[in-house]
Amino acid sequence: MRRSLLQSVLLYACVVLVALFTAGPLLWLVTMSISAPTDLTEVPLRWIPSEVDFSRYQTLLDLNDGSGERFLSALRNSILTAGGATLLALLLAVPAAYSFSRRNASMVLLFAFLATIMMPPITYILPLYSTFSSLGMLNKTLTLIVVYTAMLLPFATWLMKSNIDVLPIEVEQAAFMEGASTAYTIREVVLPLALPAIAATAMLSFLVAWDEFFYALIFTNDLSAKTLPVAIADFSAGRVTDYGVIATVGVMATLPPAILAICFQKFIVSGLVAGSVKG
Amino acid sequence: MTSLGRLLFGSAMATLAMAQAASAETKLNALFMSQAAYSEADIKAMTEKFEAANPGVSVDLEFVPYEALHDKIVAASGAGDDGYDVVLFDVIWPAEFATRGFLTDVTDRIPADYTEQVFDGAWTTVEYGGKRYGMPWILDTKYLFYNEEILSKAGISAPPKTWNELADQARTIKAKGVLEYPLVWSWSQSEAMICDFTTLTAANNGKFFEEGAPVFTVGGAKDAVSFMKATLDEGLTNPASREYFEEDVRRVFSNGEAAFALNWTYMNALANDPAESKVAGKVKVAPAPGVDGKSVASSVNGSMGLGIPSNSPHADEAWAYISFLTQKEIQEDYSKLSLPIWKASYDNPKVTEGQEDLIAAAKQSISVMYPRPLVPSYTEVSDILQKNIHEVLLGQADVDAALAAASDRVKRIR
Amino acid sequence: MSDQHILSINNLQKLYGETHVLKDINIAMDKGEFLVLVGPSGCGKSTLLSCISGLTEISSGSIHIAGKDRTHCEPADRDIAMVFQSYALFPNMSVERNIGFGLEVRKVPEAIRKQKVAEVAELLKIGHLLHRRPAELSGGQRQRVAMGRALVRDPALFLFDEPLSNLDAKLRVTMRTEIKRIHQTTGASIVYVTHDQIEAMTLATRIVVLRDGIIQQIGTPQEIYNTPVNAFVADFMGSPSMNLMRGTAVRQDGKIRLSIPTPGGSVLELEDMRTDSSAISEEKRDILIGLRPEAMTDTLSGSRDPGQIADCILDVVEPAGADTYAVINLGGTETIARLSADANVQAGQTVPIRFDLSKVSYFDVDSGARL
Amino acid sequence: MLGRRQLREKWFLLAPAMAVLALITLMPLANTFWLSFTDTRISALPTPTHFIGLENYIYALTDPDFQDALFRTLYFTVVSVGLEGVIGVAIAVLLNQQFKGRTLLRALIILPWAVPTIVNAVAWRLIYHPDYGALNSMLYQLGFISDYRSWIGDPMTAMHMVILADMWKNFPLVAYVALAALQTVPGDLLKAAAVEGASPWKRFWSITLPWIAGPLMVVMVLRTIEAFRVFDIVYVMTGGGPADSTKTASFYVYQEYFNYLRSGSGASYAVLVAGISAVMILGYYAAARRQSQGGAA
Repeated sequence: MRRSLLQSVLLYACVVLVALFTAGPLLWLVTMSISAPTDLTEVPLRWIPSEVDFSRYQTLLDLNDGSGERFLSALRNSILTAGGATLLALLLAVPAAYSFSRRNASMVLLFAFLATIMMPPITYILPLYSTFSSLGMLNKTLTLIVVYTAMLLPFATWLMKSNIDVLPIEVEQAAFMEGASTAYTIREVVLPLALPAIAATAMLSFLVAWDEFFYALIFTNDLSAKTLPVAIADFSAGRVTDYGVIATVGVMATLPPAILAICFQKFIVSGLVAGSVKG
Repeated sequence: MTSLGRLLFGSAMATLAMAQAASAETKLNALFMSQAAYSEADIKAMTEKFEAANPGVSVDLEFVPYEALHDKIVAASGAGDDGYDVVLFDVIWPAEFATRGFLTDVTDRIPADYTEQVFDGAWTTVEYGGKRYGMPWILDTKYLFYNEEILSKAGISAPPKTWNELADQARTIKAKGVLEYPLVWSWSQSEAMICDFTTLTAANNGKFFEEGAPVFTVGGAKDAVSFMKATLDEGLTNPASREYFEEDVRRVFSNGEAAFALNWTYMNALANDPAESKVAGKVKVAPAPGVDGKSVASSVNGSMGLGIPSNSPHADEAWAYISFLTQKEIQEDYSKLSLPIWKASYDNPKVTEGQEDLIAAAKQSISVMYPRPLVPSYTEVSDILQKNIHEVLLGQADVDAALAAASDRVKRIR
Repeated sequence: MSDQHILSINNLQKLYGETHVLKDINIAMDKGEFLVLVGPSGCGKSTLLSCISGLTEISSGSIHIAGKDRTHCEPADRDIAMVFQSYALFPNMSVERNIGFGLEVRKVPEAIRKQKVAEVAELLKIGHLLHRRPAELSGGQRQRVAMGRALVRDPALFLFDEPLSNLDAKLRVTMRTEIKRIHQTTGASIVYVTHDQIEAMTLATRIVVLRDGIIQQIGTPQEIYNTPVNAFVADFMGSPSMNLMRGTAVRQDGKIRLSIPTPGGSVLELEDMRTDSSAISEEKRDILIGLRPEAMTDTLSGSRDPGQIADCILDVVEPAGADTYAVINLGGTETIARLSADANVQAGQTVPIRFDLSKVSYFDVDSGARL
Repeated sequence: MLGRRQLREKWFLLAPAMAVLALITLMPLANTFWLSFTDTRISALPTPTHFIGLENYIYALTDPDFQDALFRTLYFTVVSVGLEGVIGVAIAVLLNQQFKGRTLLRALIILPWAVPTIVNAVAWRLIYHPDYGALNSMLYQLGFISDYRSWIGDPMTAMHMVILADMWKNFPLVAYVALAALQTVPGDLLKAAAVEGASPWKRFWSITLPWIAGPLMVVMVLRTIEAFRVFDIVYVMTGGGPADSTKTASFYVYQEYFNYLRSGSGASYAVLVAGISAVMILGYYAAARRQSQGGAA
């Protein structure tokens, strides 16, 4: 259908508005991170930095600097925690999803799975805290990995199930007919077919784990286990007079998930669609 | 996938390597805050000296915002060997921490002659039920900082002696168009606000509790809140004060956007540091004013101590570290952001030089330091007061109703 | 009993919850037979195949394959191979690995495996495709790979689940011939499911017609075609299907006299001299008269049987190349007559039609059973 | 269509996942439930705990501050998710049009969602800063305000500012799902309606929206459940202030646990919050069921 000039103008006005609304805060965050500290305390603000200053990034990536050390250990912990939990969750979710999809495991059970993560974390935090405390397992990356695994598991199972559902079952039956065991079939036939789904699930799981704050806040207390969100919360509430530093930490913490999200945009759509469009 | 795997594996190995390296020596975990008093750099420097003097002991430093400090100490109390070995705690917590057994009783570790050498106000910071749960480290109270230049611009020659005088001077400054808002405070819904409230209550001879029952609905406490509210209504106080913490106050004051500010010791050095402040050299400090017929000066006990969490497996090393940090010599070396707990230090030129007015103010303020309620449920009492006083400041409730509500709520605490 | 049978199914029942999907199935199949299970969709033919394969657990009854009771065996232990409708090739594996997968799983040494795969590929004329992936193959080639995977293990029994339904019409005919050729050269025993009755007729040595989970008839293609046991089989098998006209029949003078009403109000009268059907008595009764289209021709057709000729109105005329089909309303249904290609007729015309009653079938009006 | 071995396998395949979930979620859940009937407190000293029946619940239900926190949370949830829904769908409709730079805008839209919640909170706190915040500066320079305002220091605006920040991060999820659903709307249907003379607005309401309602419903309920447990953004942005105006239910329970150290009482609050969540989860279940049964897919 052809658009009239007025319609076109309106359309592009909307496009620009949406683009500004979406990108504005991000652009400002990046701008802050490279602005001179004095630019950031002008009233009214100076929108274009008087000089471009990347020194904060250098500082944050310097292990010998205090904030650099804090940032880098938090980064390491976040990568370990989110990566470990994603790996573990997938390892458990794939067989479970296969069971739901191909072995008629009850959907009520799957729903019970999902219900567990929908409960507010506040419901679990105290008993978990006491348990880990009595096991001497607080402030350990491993503990967070275990908790995050449980947190990611239902969602990963659900996504994988929805994706396995649409794989051609006959291929698996053929493998069975040919005498392959279930494990062999999953490994040699299902997994290669489900690779895109696994990538999507892994990515979404990683993002969720990367984002988690509440458990990390309570279960970690120092550089050895503290993850980025907690470190950022500390950073931003502490004695930081240069808001650019906070912005820089924010930008750095956003980069990994943002790159993942952009690169795997297609997967997100398919993952989300498989997940939420189909019940 | 493989490169990710390698990355994960690599990091895992690195972590492992770090863990092994650490096992060779005693490693202490120490928790500090990242606001007010000593800077991170100072604490690092002190710690390096300690490590140099104590081979085989290393200290990992953890800095969290004051707002997270209490919860971190509580949450880490369950972390067993992996918790903290040394924690910084606020004057308001020993009652609670002692009751719950989070802190180790160190009464017997403290040399008897220290009792005389350290200010009484400092000792109250670590005491509960006749026992000591740590060493005082930061002897602090809120002082009145004023910008001499602004005052003289408004034709004011002397700093205020009373709170009413302060309000008058602020009116003058505002009326002369020198500043839109002469006063700035840390009145966000936080402990910082309670400290200002306590200072004002002290000035008005107010009380919080009598025989365990809340009495802050009347008298000095009520006057304090009324005064706070009045300065807002009159436009003397920067309205954004209601979302400020101490660091915001320092920033606003350092930018020359306020004539008066109430803040901790550390601001004295920083507001006079040209790298940190636009008003360096124009900043003066005095004890917080008093109230005619009631007080000459006012101050809140905002001291903090260093203690050993009861789950620390390295109590001896932790105590050595605490003793090191709190010793007179170290405190004197780093006395620019935080004044020593030792009476003798206040006559040491190394401490007094360059901050004579602060020392003078401190001598007066420390003697009148007023405690916040020393009850095990202080955290909750404070939260209730914060909420209700904040409502007054935000114009959502009047003083009487808010304080009555707070009182009712405090009585309901279980 | 089952020694001589490659497959014998006894009293097989399959229920899904309350739904009876397969009822009392009994089949005995000889070695080397090409047994086709045919029926409309939902008749249970695929389920039956699935039961034979072991992919589906049966509710009761037994399945013997190659003389052994395999009722509760895993699919892999039934000595069978299956060709799926969608080919079910492993997309991530080469053609060679696809074909050799069963041998790989059974840990057959690689050398032997390669040799066997090569032999089968040779037989199927896909030797040059061994290193491709399924995605790089045409439909027909995939079909051959799927068959190769089945053939390479040389099982006692092959199961084919509508293997040609995904191919286009032309390729289907080619592959049909190919399957027939393979059957003839290898002498394999095959159970083959299809909904296409032409496939069934051309491939089968015997056909099993299923409907609603019940076996209607088992027989050679000729038996099924010429003597369907009921109106359903008659209607289902053959294309165009058998005309089932409603009329009356009565035995008179050793012949059966048939009356079929026409739309015009007149009645078409026919005589069946041959039949010995005892079900038709001297009492006049309503019946379904089954005549194949090729038994209704124009007078030009070269049939030697003079038959009986009656004038009929052609409602629709459909030239179809080799033949011309004409729709004639008889006995309340639209019947189809098969006229010669050069019959110069038009819709609306009244044309003399020759009725050949030598292969007429009679069915009960209510039950549809053959009389 | 399963053999016996496969039915046995069903449990083998599920067992590891179920074990982890039982340990990390079911046991704590049961434990929390039990705690809620006791007077347990967090303590490093051995302290006796007593079973006190419904006392905690009676206290919690008569606690006006908790009721306020619950209503605040509901308000946050409803407004935040409602806006996300409206804006998400509107943007999805926009993204479904043909225009130059569409691919770029689609990629751009996903970015807010990738921003970690804490970074989001920190970033917006900077934007709302009373003195140097971008919001004040921008509105001032554009002439919308004549004086800088205290956005998250004013109880009238604080919650809405938190909502704006939360919405900014989460609308992409709704937009993406809505866009995916929009792409399944049969063009013929819309063309037919256009031929029949239905206005674009009418076409949207009577064809497009009903068509995407199913998936939209599912994602919105999902977001509702998520929004109801909001904690981190409040923790970082406002700490519950000013004057408790942003103190949400999760924050309230957190305080009861780790500030006031009353784990028994906190557990009863947690159970109440969980109960409300459970009702919403059942709502989700119903929406998902209806979606998969009457599925447009």
